[in-house]
Amino acid sequence: MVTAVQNGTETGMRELTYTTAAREALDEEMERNPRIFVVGEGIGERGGNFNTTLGLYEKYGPERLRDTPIVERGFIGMCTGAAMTGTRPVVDFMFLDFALDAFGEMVNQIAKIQYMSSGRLEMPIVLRGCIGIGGSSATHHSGNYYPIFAHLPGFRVVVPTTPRDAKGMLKTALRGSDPVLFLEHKLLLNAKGEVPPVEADELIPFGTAAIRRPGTDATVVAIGAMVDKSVQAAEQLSQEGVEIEVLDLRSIAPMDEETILASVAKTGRLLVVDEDFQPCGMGAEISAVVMEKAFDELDAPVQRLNGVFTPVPYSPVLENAVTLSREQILQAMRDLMAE
Amino acid sequence: MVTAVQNGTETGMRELTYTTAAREALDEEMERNPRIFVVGEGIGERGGNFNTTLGLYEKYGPERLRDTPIVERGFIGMCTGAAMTGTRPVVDFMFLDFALDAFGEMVNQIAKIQYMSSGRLEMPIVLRGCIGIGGSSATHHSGNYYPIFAHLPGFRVVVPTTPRDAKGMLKTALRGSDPVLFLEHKLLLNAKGEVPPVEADELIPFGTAAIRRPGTDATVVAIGAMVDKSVQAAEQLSQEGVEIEVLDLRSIAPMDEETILASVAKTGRLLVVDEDFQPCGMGAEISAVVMEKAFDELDAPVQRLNGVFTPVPYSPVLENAVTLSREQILQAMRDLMAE
Amino acid sequence: MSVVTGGGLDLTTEQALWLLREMLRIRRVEEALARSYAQGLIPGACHTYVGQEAIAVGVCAHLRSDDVVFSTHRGHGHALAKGAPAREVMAELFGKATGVSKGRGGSMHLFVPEVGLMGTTGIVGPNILQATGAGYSFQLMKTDQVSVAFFGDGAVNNGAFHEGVNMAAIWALPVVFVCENNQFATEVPFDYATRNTDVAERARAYGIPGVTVDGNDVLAVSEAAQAAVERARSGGGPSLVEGRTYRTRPHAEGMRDGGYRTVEEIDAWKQRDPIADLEVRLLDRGIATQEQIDAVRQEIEEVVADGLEFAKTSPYPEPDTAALHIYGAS
Amino acid sequence: MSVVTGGGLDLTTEQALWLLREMLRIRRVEEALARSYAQGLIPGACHTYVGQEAIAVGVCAHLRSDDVVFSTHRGHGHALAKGAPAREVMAELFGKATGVSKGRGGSMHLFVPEVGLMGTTGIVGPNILQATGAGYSFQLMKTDQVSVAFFGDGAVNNGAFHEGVNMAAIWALPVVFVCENNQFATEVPFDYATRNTDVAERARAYGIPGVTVDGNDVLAVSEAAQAAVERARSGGGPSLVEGRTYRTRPHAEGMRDGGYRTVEEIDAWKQRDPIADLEVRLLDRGIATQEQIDAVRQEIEEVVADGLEFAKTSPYPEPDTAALHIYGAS
Ligand SMILES: Cc1ncc(C[n+]2csc(CCOP(=O)(O)OP(=O)(O)O)c2C)c(N)n1
Ligand SMILES: Cc1ncc(C[n+]2csc(CCOP(=O)(O)OP(=O)(O)O)c2C)c(N)n1
Ligand SMILES: [Mg+2]
Ligand SMILES: [Mg+2]
Repeated sequence: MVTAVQNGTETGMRELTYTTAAREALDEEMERNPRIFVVGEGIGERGGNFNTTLGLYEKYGPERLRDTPIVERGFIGMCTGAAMTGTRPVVDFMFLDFALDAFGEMVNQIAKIQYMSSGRLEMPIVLRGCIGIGGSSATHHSGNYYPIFAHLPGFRVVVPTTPRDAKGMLKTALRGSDPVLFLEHKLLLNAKGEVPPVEADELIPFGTAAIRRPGTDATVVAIGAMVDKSVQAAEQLSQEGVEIEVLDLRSIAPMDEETILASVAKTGRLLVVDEDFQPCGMGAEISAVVMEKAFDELDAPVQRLNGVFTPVPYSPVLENAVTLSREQILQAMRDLMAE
Repeated sequence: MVTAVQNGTETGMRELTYTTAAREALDEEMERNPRIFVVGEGIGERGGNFNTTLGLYEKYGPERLRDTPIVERGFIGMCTGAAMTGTRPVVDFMFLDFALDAFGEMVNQIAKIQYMSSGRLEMPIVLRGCIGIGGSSATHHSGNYYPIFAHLPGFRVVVPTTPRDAKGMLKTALRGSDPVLFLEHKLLLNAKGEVPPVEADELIPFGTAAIRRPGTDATVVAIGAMVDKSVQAAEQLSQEGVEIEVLDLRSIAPMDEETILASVAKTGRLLVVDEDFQPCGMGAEISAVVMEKAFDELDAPVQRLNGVFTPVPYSPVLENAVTLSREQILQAMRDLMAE
Repeated sequence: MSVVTGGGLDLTTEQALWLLREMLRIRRVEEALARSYAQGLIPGACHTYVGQEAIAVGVCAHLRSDDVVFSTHRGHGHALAKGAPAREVMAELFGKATGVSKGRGGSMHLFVPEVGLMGTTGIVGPNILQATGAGYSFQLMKTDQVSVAFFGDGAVNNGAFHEGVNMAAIWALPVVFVCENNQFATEVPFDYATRNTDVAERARAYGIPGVTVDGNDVLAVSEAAQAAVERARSGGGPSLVEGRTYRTRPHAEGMRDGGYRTVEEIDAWKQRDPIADLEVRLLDRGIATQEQIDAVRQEIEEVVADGLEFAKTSPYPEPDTAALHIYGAS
Repeated sequence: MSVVTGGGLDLTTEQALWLLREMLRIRRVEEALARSYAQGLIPGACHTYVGQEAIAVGVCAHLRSDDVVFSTHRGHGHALAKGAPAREVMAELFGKATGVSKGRGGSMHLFVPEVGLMGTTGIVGPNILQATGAGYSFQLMKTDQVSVAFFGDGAVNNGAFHEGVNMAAIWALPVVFVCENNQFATEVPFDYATRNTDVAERARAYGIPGVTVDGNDVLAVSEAAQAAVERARSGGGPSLVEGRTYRTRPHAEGMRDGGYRTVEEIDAWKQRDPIADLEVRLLDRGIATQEQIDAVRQEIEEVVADGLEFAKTSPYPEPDTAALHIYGAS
């Protein structure tokens, strides 16, 4: 399994925002494949609530950039049928919270149709949109929910954290035949980063974690908006002579056990940092896998650091109180080292 | 935390089926509280697809036993509003697979309204129905899904396995103010067992696991239809001098960490047996909790035994292949002892 | 095969016998399945289509093999009318490797994409949305294929109907929505589940054409379907066709059939048998002879006997195939 | 307060001034919130009700405090008209502990069950179902309370509308469904999202009464609402009231308002201001004097000034309260 090395020495790199990079991926793939179309509320002329489709309507027209009524179940079910009949829908659902109204379609249909048809039908559908806590979005616009989809067979689930990954993973999603949840943390949308030139046509495979910071003393697996905070905390700890290896999980399903286990074999200590809820979450799965496959390598029990187990409140003071700060991550790293 | 002792020496015990016991609970509580009503398809005159309401329509009439159109989202959302305004709905959804169409209502509304209203509104709603693999029910009638609800704040989730628990836990559900998922494994519906007399008015609290078989050499936490199979496997192993303690998790959320940890402290070994999928499932959560809180007590890594990670097929041969047999559980127990 | 009925008058013999053959094929397969269920040969649910044959057949008469159908829990009839081999449908219910879904699906999960049967479903509703999506594909790809959703009266109250029909309407998708109004959803009467039992009239709410036909008259169904399919194929957008019908067997095999409806009512509907009705009319009008009809009957007996034998003797799937094809190849 | 309008003619002065006061209260609160948003004092979303005041006020005029309202993302107006204190609504948007939801909710999650405001929602649709459920409670408990759902044109295409209205219809629940047809869902025009923009006509599909009114005429709204509320209260079942209106501010504060509609269109609707319109009519008909109107205006200025001060100076919630009340006491 290959973990992408992003050493910045590559040529032709451009600095793009996360959203721009993802939109470039969509544009390139739409140009390449006339069967790709996008549905969602305001993704036509308006260019998407998060500018996910800005400029594409002018280029590809209303059939391929299809504004919808407010019918999340409807358009996701609709796209299921489209995917079964030779086209490749991209559902731009704005917030994953809204798409929960289509959960039955996702779980009973999208995830099962390749299986039920014994592989005679494909399900190349991309479900994309925002997750995450931030900006006082409150409880109907802040959900994460990815472990739910990791729990169920049939989905590919990714949470890219860099512009480069956003582009490369969206391109991968748009070439595969499986349903993909492509989840964009709202606090990362405007983050900037280097993206290879268009000619590179880079596809970043699913099932690979990325090493964001090498280290030898402990491993941190972080997800989404927690990756940068964890890297920052690790840098700080580095000044004290402790070198933490930070992995960006980025592919939730399939999960890159190999890279995690290799890192734990090296460090003997593991902390999973996830803004999402703890019970039956990604940290639980990673902890259980390490328990099963690397018990003897552990110098200390695997620890989990999660957002508070509560619906997400609105007031900045409260919102802050339920998410994870760099300081909390740092403290958890120290605690792990002290074990 | 009390784990129910069911030693069979109590007086006035009656042998009832699981469904009859649960129906008795519903009947008693409906008699006690005129604000309880039931909705679902065919739960009126017909008495429910699984006889959950047999005879109650005659007793309580159509307003309290309300047949519905096929609108799972609709009636679950409807009952949300009812629960907010002073009544106590029981949603009899037949198969949990169907209720996924109401996932948005459950997650965004039911689970959050007590919180969002700062406790000024209550959400006393019981969502009940079948889960589980069996009888060639195929992929739209065999789902388990409980870890999904355990992952999210706001729900109480129970999977009773005995008639006594079915009755006692349904009564608890019908007296609390929280939303409860009351999940009945289809293979247990006709199971018989001792149930205390009506006068006992027994309420079985949530958050307690039950020790189904005491033991000293290893702990097995089992869920739903796996409990009996695990007890059987443990009995068999007992003939070889190995004494396995079998816990029936029964309360998925809240989960009885205390009883699990106490058992692991005693045995040093743990296996979680769950028909449901492995990733981010109950076994993952239990494994992670034991990792965090009892790492030093472990003589071997915690193991998970789950159903195969696939949509559930129809043909008995295939259905068998994806569920867990007594033999597989026995083998997993042996493997655990051999670690 | 395309049947031009024009009130059922200018039907060719070949076309007429196709309608008869298909209805008989469904009827006899269902009867054989019902017997097999009673004998314990079918391990899971079995919802038969007996009594409703005219709808699947009348509609599918106008579909090409590259047109697509999205069906329900009561889908054997749609599968057969769309061209699924009887033996493979039967083998599927027996849970055999030779079944249309290789034994993975059973009664409620029939997949024969090769003939445009894109699936039946154990959940009420989704197929309406999926049919709409197939229409979207055809519009985007600029083919002249048509997509059909069959669904019961019970699905009409569901949000999937509302959302699906509306989308098809606003985008003028090539979809035909066929409601099989058999007046009950399991045991719940349609006139309990809605205050407006006129399904075709719902079309108004979405600004599309709607029509009600006698769902036990295959020629009437065929005529309405022809108009709707042609409209869809020629870019005229979706329509809603309601067939009023009745299932004369219980909701599913093994279920009781009392309480919610009377024996008299069932008997009255059995008198309106769409197959017998067609035979009489073909003979009356001289479109077919008794010999031709008998030959069809004989042919179907053989098909069903063969199918039953095939279902019984086919092997079960290999257990180690149970988790294949969850993800695609790429 | 119950207003009997009878075409707006037999309105008492007191009733008339209530309508005016409530509309003005909403307008001025919204304007203050919009300014506060621009000043960065409101951390999250803010959807104002400016231009649509006549609907909330015309409907709530007929509701008792034990009647209940289930509202949307655009819910400030409903909350205020139902009796929520302006200062607490404003404090909520400021994220303060003194807000109606103690700062947990913000614009889209206002809860004031004490006055029957059972919540606003960030998700389009659920409130329609919940209002139906409140109606179910009232029917079961045999009270004469009434439940109201307010929702936009955008919600009409959603399955929640279809399923909720149908349930209320078949069980004759005491519910009033009020559609605020402001012709856009965010930037998507209603006539793009459906081929039948006549919302009231949808009532036919469910067998209940439906009526369209000028949503910028508070007296017209009030008259229609009165009939619907009385029908519900007296056991006559649900109705659907459609108010045709327009929001004259952007979908949410901070959003651009161009592209999907013209400045001319917005200006034309601003001319049809429901507040100015009522004032003129009250003066014309001699129901209120300029002094009385001025007094109301003055009163509202004070309410809003007080509210703003309250919102600004109130404390933030304590961080350690962030996870309270997830589960109930019992
Ligand atoms: C979402 C969902 N809810 C409930 C069921 C259970 N169920 C299976 S068939 C059926 C009745 C369907 O009635 P109708 O749509 O009229 O079809 P019919 O059986 O009459 O052909 C019900 C309620 C289901 N399969 N899916
Ligand atoms: C289920 C869901 N989908 C999408 C959204 C995003 N959204 C918020 S308001 C809105 C438009 C609502 O339009 P309408 O119902 O007409 O109300 P209006 O804003 O015009 O008052 C949309 C699409 C949402 N909140 N919920
Ligand atoms: Mg029916
Ligand atoms: Mg609107």
